[in-house]
Amino acid sequence: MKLVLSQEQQDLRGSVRSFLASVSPMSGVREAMESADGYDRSVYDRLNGELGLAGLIVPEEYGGAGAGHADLAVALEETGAALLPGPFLATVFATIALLPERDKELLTAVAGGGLTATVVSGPSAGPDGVVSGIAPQVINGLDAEVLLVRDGRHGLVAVDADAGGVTREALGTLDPTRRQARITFDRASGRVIAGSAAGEARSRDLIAVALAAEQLGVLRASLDAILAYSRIRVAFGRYIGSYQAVKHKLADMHCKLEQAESIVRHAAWAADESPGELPEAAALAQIYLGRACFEVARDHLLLFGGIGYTWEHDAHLYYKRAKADEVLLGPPRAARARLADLLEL
Amino acid sequence: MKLVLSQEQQDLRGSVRSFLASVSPMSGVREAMESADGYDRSVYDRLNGELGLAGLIVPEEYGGAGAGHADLAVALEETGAALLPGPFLATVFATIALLPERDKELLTAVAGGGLTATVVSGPSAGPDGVVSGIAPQVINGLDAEVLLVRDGRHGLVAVDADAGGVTREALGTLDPTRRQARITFDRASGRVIAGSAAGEARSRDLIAVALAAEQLGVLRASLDAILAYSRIRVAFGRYIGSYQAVKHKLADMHCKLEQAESIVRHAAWAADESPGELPEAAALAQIYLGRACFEVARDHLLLFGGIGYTWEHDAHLYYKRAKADEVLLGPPRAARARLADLLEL
Amino acid sequence: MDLEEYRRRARAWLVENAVEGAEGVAAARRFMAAMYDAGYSGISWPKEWGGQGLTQAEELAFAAEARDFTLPIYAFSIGLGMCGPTIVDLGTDEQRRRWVRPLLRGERIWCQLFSEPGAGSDVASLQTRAEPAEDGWIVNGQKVWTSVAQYADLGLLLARTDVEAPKHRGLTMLVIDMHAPGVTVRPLKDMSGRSNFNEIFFDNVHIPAENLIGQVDDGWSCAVTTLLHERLSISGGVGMSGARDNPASFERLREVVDTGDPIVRDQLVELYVRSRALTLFNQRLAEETRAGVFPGARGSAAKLLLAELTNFGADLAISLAGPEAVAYDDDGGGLARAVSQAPGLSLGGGTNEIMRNIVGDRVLNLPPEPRSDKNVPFKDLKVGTQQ
Amino acid sequence: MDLEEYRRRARAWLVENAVEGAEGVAAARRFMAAMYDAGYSGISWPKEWGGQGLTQAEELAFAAEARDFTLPIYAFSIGLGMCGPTIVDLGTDEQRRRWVRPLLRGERIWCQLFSEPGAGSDVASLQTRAEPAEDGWIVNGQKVWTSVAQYADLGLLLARTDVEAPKHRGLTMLVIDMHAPGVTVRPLKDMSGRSNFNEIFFDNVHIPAENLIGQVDDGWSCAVTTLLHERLSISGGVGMSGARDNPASFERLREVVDTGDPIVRDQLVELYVRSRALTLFNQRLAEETRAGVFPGARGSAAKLLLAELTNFGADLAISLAGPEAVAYDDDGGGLARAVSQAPGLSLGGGTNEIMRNIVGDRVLNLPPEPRSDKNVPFKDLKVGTQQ
Repeated sequence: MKLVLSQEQQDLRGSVRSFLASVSPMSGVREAMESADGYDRSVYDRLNGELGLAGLIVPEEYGGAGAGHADLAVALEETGAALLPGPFLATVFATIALLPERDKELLTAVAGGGLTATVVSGPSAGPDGVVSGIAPQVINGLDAEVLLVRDGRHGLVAVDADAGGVTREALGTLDPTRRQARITFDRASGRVIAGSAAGEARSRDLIAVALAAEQLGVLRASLDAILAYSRIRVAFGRYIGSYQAVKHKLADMHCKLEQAESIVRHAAWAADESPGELPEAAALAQIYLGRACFEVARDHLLLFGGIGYTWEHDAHLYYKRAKADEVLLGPPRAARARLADLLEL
Repeated sequence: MKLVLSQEQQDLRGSVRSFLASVSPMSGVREAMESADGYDRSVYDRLNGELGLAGLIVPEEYGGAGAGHADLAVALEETGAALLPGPFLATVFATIALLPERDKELLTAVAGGGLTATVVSGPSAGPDGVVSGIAPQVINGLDAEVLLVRDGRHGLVAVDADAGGVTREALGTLDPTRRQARITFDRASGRVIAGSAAGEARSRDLIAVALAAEQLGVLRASLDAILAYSRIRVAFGRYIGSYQAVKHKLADMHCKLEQAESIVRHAAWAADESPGELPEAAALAQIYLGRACFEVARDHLLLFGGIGYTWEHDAHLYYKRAKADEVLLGPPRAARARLADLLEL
Repeated sequence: MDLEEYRRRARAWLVENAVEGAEGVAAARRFMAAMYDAGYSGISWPKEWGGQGLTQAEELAFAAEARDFTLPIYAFSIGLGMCGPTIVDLGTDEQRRRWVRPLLRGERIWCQLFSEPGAGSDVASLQTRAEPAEDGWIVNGQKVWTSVAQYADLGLLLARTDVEAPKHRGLTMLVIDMHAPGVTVRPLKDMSGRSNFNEIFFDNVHIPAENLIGQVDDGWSCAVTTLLHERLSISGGVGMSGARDNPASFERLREVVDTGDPIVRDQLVELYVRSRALTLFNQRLAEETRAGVFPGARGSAAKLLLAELTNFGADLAISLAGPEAVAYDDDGGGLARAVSQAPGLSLGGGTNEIMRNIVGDRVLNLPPEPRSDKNVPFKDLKVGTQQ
Repeated sequence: MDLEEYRRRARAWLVENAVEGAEGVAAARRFMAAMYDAGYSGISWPKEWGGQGLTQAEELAFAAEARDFTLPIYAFSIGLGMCGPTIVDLGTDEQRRRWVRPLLRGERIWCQLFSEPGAGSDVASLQTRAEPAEDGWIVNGQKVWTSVAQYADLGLLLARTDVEAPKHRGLTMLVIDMHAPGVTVRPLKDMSGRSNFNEIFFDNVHIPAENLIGQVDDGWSCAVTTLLHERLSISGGVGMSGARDNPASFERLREVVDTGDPIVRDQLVELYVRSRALTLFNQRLAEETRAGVFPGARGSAAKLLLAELTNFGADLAISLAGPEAVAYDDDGGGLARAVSQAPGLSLGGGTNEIMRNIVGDRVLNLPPEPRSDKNVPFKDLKVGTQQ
């Protein structure tokens, strides 16, 4: 088992962190989220161009870095902590879905950083790749250039977002830093990419782990923000961090962080090294991170006091991302029921 | 609705409280719980003789005081707060079961204070009153003189505890202040007391309310004990009650007390005045009091620090009573499922 | 007239007059005037200054009936709940004459100007200065979290008049004309995107001498009176109504979630239990109040519980409803709004921590926390945010 | 020898020697002697004083293997975990020679004498006095919560030598002979009915001068060393083993409750999630330790989480099992015992509140709480329980 970062992973963390701090600081996030697209394409392009993040887990034969899920988790923790808007996570999900099928065309395009994609559930496809039906909620559905429709019978079908019969409508979202869309397919033509049930199950687990890594970043950034504030904010003549009501709450939040990090590292390790342990580890990560991330983000907002309730303060952006992430892959009870099944309860 | 005590009820509370303080202080409770019988029969006799508590809700025509369930709740809150050992609660349960059937013989005997009884579930009876089967857990099963067997088909059957075919075995209990027994019936003869489904349902609700009233007393006494201690115990040069870690926990415990009292008063009022509201009110009381009472008793014990972990200190007696009471009528999920049904969820 | 009759007549009047859909400040003024003419404005306030001179019993009876209606008087809530009662309690007769009746008749809208960016929970550390000037004071500084300031004619201001004194002893309460030169009101957008609050800036604003409430440098004791009224007016309404307006309430949620799932059912039961527990507590407090036992600081327990319940409910609602609660069409988003507004209840009117301090200190009589800021000259004190 | 080989040999030795059922102090002494002879006692302790002079890596490797066995050395746990390391760190060479090897060979059992009835969380407010006497000290006072004192030959004592000094500056650490005249050991019954702890009374007990650890009046800094070893020895083991011994653990509970009920299943999932979260955190701390990053105060977070998990699990277990968990035959009662013992974990080795203070102060570097007791002469200080 490997629950601590290697030197290479620490370096990766450092470079992603300093890249985002300079290229996508919170002021940039706010500009992006209020823009028409909801994100800054040039940031996304530099993320892939300079850091090669889109191709991080793509095998080297397709032009990627061939890194593992433990490395991906390090990167996602940073994009989560920075509340990076745009299709990075959606494209990671799509890449994960493509990996078991080793689809050269799309993997190569993703690794090059030139293609955004997102996974779509709901519609069904025929063996000829013709897709019909409604996907009620698709993350970055308006941003993606390729829609990867997951059909239970025929595996993945890649549909061009501009294809005939594809209608995309923006939805309102709780989280202003991540857009979603409803996508309607009316006999839209796509390319069938063969898929196996085992591959699909593994993809689902890996997607849960990727999301958990982002949540770990959101959790950590929330805690760091309120820790810093509690050392400089004074009430009744004392720093608020010296009050037990604040200090003990922060200690409990730290306990959640310690456990959350351990769970994410373990799940990412299992993804790379111990596939048999992955399903349980992924379900655990989804359940624990979903709750812990929201609780910490909520408490961090409340501890900021009135200032945390303002739109101008960043606390609510973390709070909303945390809540939206908690239900991104379904209601929490679904993950809990799945873990119960895995544990043979 | 009536959620505050009348002057008469305040007087009743005062007289039961001062009676118990002088006749059954905690030193007496400890002696009693370590004695062979587990309780002091003379205390029980005086409780009924001097205060007439056993006959409190028995109609006047049978020699009782004809008081309501709101009055009973006041008395039970005090016996709960004093952790009174012995068959008082068991006999109250039996009285409640007898009330709808207006069984003159037993009600008169109970009201006179001369008879202890307990309700027994598990065994089944024939129409001739012959009882067979095992009651795995009966509160004060060794103390009761009459066993009221509740049979789904034939209503209540009163079996003399000394009757042939009745075998009683003491059980170990978490709560040292309330004994339980396993009772085996092997063709034991009893007297059938007709019973109705409606009467049985109401009895079950009233028993839940009676238990909740006891739990309110346990909760309040636990909170009072730790409040008093937190005003006199010093750590690091300050009274512990001045630390936010302690003060805020106590404030939360007080919030539970306020709500718990409101719920018990409402349920007892519904028992007397608004039978249609009783089932929901009783289920709410069972759920809320079970949890709140244990949580407060647990936190009170923990806040005492090391001294609260000793056998000599009373904290553990409240903690154990609270946990035993929480599951006395079944696992909490059963009450929650029942409330869901009542709410037509 | 007995209370039942009073209640019946109040209801009849409300049925007739509380029409749906009346919105805006003009409608609010008209409705207040109508309430005043009908004798329902300031029911328990002294007759001498414009009230009806009746008791808390009639006040509560009217409030109980009014819960079934939507009265369009939000703009007057601060004046009626806090500022007016403070003037009645602490004003001179001349001040009561000038300000109480116009408030009750809907002619003057009031706001309350205590909180500052550097003085939230710790109101007494505020920094807005009022310096003596000819025939009054000159005020400079900034306030925040001010409800209804965008409509307000008058403001109840707390300002620092002595920086040499310890923080509680150098404050003064003044009434400020919100239309005076130098007053700037700027809406403050909250995390849910609404602008229910404002920031107020004072740039050399003149306040006449006759607008002093109480004594110079004795503003803290005046503010305590105002804050007491604030807490009563918040806790008085808590948990008693509004469930149908809240999409995260048990009543609304049960209609939209999958109650066929045992886990969902059990979590709805939990929400019901907590909601009902608080409702019954509030009803018990109301019964006690009717019997002449005032809740005092126990109202802070109710406020704390309401804040926790609101956050619990909104959080639970989204977890139960799942993904569709956070990405929605134009007609959706109710639960997203609920979870975006929920923290407001834990922050406005005192944070959860402040409520627990109050319950611990004033209800449970626990020993106070040692204070280092009580006897230091304000100018030497650390306040606000220290970089 | 590489680590894998070391681990393999250790396991082989344990299989051979750690026989089940060995109980009592005599067996403990024999087993310690055998461990010493085999080179598994004091693995990372200095060779000079009787240890093996190996590294933490070997120590942890042996401990990892030992988890699968029940070593009968409970009576030596305090000596090995706290007293011995303190002597190694702070003793004179003469003291190390006298005490370390006999401990490692099972010849001397140690206990730790810090806590008092009036000084629990606040150890430094202890009142046991050590007054100078001919060739040493005379000790009077009382200690409490002392594990293994009933078997102990020696005790590590913290006593007050100067009541004029502030509380942290008038303490001295001494080694006391538990068989000396005037020492009385009385078992203390805990709430679960067990007597794992003792009260110790000192009535004019003489301690020779050579038993002084460190400097006179510098006992607090010595105690900090001991307490650091205590926390490491508690947190080192937490969450790593023992699940099968705990009837309220997920593994045991799943076998006895009704998993056909979806609510029960969901609550078991919650218990699994919390247990696994802590186990993985402990494993991460262990990995870091192996990599040379010592957990320090982060171990207090693990201890806090273990205490909370243990209480949560015992509470949940009874709620799931229902009435039969609280009234049982002679062979039942496991869950009742679990819920009776659970609070002990929140109290022993520092309360939850103390753990949160430590995490806040030392891990998160939050500003300290103002302290009023640091510079007052001890004799003027309020301590213990004040009627």
